[in-house]
Amino acid sequence: MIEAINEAMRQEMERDPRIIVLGEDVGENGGVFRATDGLLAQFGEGRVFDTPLAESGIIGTSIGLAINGMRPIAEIQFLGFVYQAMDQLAAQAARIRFRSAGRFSCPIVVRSPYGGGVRTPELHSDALEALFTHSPGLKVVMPSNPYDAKGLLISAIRDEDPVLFLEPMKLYRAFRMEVPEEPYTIPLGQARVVKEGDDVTIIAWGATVPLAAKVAAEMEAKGVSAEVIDLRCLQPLDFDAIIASVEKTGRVMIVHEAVKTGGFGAEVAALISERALFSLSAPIVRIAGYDTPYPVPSVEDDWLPNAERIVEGIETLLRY
Amino acid sequence: MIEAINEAMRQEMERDPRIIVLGEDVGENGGVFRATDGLLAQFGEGRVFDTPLAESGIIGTSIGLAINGMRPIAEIQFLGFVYQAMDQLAAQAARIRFRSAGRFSCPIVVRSPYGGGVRTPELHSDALEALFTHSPGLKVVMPSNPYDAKGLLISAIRDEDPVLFLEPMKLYRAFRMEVPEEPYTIPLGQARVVKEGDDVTIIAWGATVPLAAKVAAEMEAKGVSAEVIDLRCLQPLDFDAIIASVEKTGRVMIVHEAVKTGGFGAEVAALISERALFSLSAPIVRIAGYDTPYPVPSVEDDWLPNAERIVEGIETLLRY
Amino acid sequence: MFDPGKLPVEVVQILDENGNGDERQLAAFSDEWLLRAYREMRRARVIDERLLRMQRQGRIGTYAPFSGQEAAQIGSALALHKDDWIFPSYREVAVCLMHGMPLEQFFHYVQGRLSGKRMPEGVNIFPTQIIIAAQTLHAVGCAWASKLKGEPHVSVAYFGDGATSEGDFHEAMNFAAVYNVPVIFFCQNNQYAISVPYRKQTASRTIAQKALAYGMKGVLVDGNDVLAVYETMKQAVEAARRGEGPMLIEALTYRLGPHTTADDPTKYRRPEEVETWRAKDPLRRLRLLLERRGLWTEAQEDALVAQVNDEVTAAYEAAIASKSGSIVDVFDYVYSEAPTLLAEQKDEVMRRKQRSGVR
Amino acid sequence: MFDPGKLPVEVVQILDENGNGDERQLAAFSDEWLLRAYREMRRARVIDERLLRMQRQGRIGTYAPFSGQEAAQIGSALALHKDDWIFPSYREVAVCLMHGMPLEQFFHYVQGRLSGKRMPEGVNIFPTQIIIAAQTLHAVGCAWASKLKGEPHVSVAYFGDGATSEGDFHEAMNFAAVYNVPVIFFCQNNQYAISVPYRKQTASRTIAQKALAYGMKGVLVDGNDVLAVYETMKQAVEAARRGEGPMLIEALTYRLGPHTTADDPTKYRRPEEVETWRAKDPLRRLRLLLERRGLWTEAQEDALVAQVNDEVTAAYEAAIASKSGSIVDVFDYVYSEAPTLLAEQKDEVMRRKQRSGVR
Ligand SMILES: Cc1ncc(C[n+]2csc(CCOP(=O)(O)OP(=O)(O)O)c2C)c(N)n1
Ligand SMILES: Cc1ncc(C[n+]2csc(CCOP(=O)(O)OP(=O)(O)O)c2C)c(N)n1
Ligand SMILES: [Mg+2]
Ligand SMILES: [Mg+2]
Repeated sequence: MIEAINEAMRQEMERDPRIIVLGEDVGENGGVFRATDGLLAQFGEGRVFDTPLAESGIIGTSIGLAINGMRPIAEIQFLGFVYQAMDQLAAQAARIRFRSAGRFSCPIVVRSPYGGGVRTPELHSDALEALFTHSPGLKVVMPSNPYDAKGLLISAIRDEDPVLFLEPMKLYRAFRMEVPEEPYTIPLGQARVVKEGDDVTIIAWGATVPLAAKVAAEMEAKGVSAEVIDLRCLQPLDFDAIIASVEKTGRVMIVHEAVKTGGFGAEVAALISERALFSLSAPIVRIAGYDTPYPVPSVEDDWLPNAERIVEGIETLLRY
Repeated sequence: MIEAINEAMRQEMERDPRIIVLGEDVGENGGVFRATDGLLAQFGEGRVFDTPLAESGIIGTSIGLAINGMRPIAEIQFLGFVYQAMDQLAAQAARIRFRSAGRFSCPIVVRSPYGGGVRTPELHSDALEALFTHSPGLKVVMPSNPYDAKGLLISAIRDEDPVLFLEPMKLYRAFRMEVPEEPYTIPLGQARVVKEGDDVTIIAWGATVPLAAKVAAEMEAKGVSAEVIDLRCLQPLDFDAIIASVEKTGRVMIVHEAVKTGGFGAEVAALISERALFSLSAPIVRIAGYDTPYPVPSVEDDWLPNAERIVEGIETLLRY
Repeated sequence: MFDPGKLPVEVVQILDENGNGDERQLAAFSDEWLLRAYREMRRARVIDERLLRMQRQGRIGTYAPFSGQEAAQIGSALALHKDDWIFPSYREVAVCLMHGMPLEQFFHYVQGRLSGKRMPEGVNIFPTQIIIAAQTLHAVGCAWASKLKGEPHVSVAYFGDGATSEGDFHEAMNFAAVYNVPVIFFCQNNQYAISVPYRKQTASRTIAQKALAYGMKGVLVDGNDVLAVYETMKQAVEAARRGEGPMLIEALTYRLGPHTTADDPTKYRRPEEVETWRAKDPLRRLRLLLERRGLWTEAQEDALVAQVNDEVTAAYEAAIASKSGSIVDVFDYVYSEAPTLLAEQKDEVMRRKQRSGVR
Repeated sequence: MFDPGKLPVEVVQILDENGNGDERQLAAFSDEWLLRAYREMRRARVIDERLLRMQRQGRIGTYAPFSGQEAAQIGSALALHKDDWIFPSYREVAVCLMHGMPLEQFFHYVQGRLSGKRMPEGVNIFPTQIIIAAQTLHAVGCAWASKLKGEPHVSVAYFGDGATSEGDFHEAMNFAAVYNVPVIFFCQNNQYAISVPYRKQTASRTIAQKALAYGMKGVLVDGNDVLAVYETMKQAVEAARRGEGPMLIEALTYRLGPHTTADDPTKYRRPEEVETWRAKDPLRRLRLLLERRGLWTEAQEDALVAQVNDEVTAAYEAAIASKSGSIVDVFDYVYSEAPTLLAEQKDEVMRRKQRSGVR
């Protein structure tokens, strides 16, 4: 996946000279995960910038760059550090169009690795997407595989609105997958049915998609037909895809890494209970991080949604 | 309500010399809403501090004060400015206990006015409680009347955890209500049934409670019996009170000022669809701010939940 | 040891409180220029006073007056080119008017209309910033873009003494110096952040010296001396245009009125203090100079005041007469295209509007 | 005009790279003190090297080595009293060990156990901060509390060159100076923030001069000279204890190893640069002095190294042998008392644990 992300940026930078890349360690070092590897060498010091260590500064200057004609791709080194830039993201970038009644727009992409399972220190694994889906004006994209990552990132870069592009760190090197060499786009706001099924709908995004898909495949052998939907984008949200599946299966599970309370899963469940209540034959199940700070490496696997918990959840759903 | 808040602080400061008050303009000026009026005069420069203009600084130093034995009450002048302190609140204060495996705790109270309807400039009216209910380690309290404000604030001050105390600006001077002179507490995590009813449950907190109560009273005349629940605290949440009412009425409306998507209403709806699904005889209705930045004064009354929208929502619920 | 007690402090001043100055320095300013500066400052003061009054009458919403700061605002704005970019806070009304904001638009703004937020195309003023110091970073980014594009424009961040305490100010100064971009940090030190006086805001003797933390140059200027402000700003702007990078300017001034119309300054400052500063009024000293040179009369003054008053009335009436936006418009400025769920909300609102008729 | 180009820059140094120094200044340090400083630095280096090796062997998690920075860490920690407060980042392992952190506990930490987060009662070290510069504000608050309570303790914020770019550093410096609290800002300028070199971090020639922005004193010290660091720190701490307020100390040093075990420094710096700094090694120069004075022999060195190696092995084994916590514990440290919904989650986890047996 990391190569797909790198390629998307490289190809877009070749296409559009207004695109620049900035962030901590994105230059010489090529990013702590090598997402920006080679970009400095190819595009030079006028396009790729190692910034001082200041997240609000990175996003705040990106806004100024964007309103004056550039197309910045900013990196927040780990999503846990985004709290430092909350004002610039949620109160500034998100509201530029509104604040200027359309005179200015703010086409920036903020990339950031997120998610657990890789034994990081504190605040390197938090899934904080729900802070941004509650911030109108921002788009939130969360790919789950290399193919989508490339197509969605290119779309994000070409989008006229600020896009938060959250990359599941655990999946950076988890795949061998052929990704088309030429640039391509995937529209923001279209979910993908990963696997069709009739008994249960599993809704996931980012890091939990491969997990859900794996469990669904295993359940198939046990005679349970689970449909897996990868939202890909939380804002805009492909609500039709959700409803269509819920109407078919009547049983819904939502799986995300963020802490449960107030996670985006709550919004999905609320929307379903608002618009497809009578299609439900079982209570909605959310499998999510527990309502604690992201824990220490030695116990994180028990904290994160895992196969055991998903199977349990499916069993619960099928009991109805 | 502002007097009740002032009195709670004054009485607690008299009781406990470790309590100090800090924030922008809380000293000489007594706060932009006069919440801290008279405190500097009574307690002196060693207890009440006008701080430099820096929200992260206010919360960050409060943390240091708290771990070294003080009990700071910090003011964020308007909740829209809290974005600047997100890291210190959600990643620092909230996690001190966890990060030190219980060695340290962080008993601070962060007071902040929030909410609309009073013709403020941009970012002075945002309801951002959902950012904090998604941040484990924080408690979130939102009073809706002077009596509760005093009792809840005293509880918050005595609490061992960091508490965000959000005061509906619009209600600061909206009441004439007798409040007991002596100090009293209201436990954090207990909802209040504002009005009993059988047909519909209206769940609200903070600024929308009096509105919901007013509409409910009017509907009574039209033969609709609405139960109104004031959550008072979002974290800890009195979930039993919600379930009890839902089981009785089967029809639920949630009313909050925050933008709808990802608001705390989503969590309440999700919890209900998880635990009381089969008690529901109608889809859950959420009346909330629209999914836009908080708008300009000239149109804010049409943006906020209002009586018209609540009545519409009740009618929808009763159609089932 | 870096000891702040040992830093020499100089204040740039050309025209003193009584309108006197070094003749050689004064000679650099043409009569025309002096008249223009005075006229603009007087216009600004009249507008400010009218707005304050209109707010008291309930005709406009909360307003943050700038009386006392005209020299800082007009002097700095006069040194700019139309293509330069301005990043104002709520108090830079005079700057914005000088830089092309139509007065009528400002009335839309203070009446809380969405239309008040849209600067006309070609006017390079960023929307008024409410979050203290957040605009300083935008100015740096904008200047950075100018540099990358090879355009000669300068960006100016306007902010107050209080703003220097925010983390964003610090990050902006640091980025600006590291990337050596053409941005001017223009601080109006009006001695107060709402009720908080300078000495509680920072232990630094001046704001200008804060530039040293970033390897940047800082200048302290008498902010009530429009000549000194203009001259300082012009040099900074020219240096930035030549690629010499950013500069911090501290204009020492005073907010004669309340913080905003919602504020009662008698809670936190004594009338004597205000009087001391009234004696340093920026308009008074320039008028004394003009009068001494025989360039200005009471009659001219009265004519100008009357003319500006008419201008204000006309702008106000035009604003009132124009159609006020409705809640429906709000949905159009969130994304380039409204996502489905947002479009549904817009429909809901439109249905409700139609049903209840235009309100 | 405040011109950073005109600031005189001095570096405090007592012992030069070859272990020489002004004899009068050296006379202030007893043999005992010199031996202690050397032993502590050597101990720290051995521990650091062992930890690095153990990480490569997969015995512990990600680790941020500090080799090269021993003089800065040990020298500053030696100047503190046990009751003083320390607010470290991830790299201050030597500081924490000096200030009372048991080595075994650090193994719990790097093995990613919850128990690794709990300092023993009475050890005034705040949990390791991951968010760059966030701890500087906590240190200021803590010092402020000491001042309010009339206690003589000093708080020390430790951080790196990169941290000075964050808004929190700025706000902390400003609050500290405004309230004149007993806090020391101790910056180890090790030339890099991960891969970003000093010159890309700030355009300021020194970090010490950043103090001027806050009306605070700043000192630049040779961070590889343990004598100079100790002396500078001692003076700052004593001044703070006397109520003279905060100070910023910049210790000029170098990170000889990678940023963390996940980092490959050859991507961004040349070996020659590292070699230049190896010649300035803080241990080497003090050892030269000790040897010249006949205070230290190869045999003593070997014995010390062997002893510390045994200490490390013992601590590691004790950590391994002690029971590892489980997911269940996590729920106990969120609130003083778990709210209902959280308690339910804990129950769910316990049920699952029981069902699947102890894993
Ligand atoms: C981040 C933030 N914090 C607090 C406020 C509230 N506030 C509005 S103006 C002001 C004082 C600003 O002082 P200064 O920067 O000196 O500018 P002045 O008003 O004097 O022009 C404060 C505290 C705000 N708007 N934004
Ligand atoms: C707020 C924040 N941003 C980014 C990071 C990622 N990060 C960890 S260490 C580091 C470099 C820190 O450099 P410096 O302050 O010089 O300390 P050093 O590592 O050199 O000791 C960065 C960017 C972080 N931990 N926190
Ligand atoms: Mg001011
Ligand atoms: Mg460093």
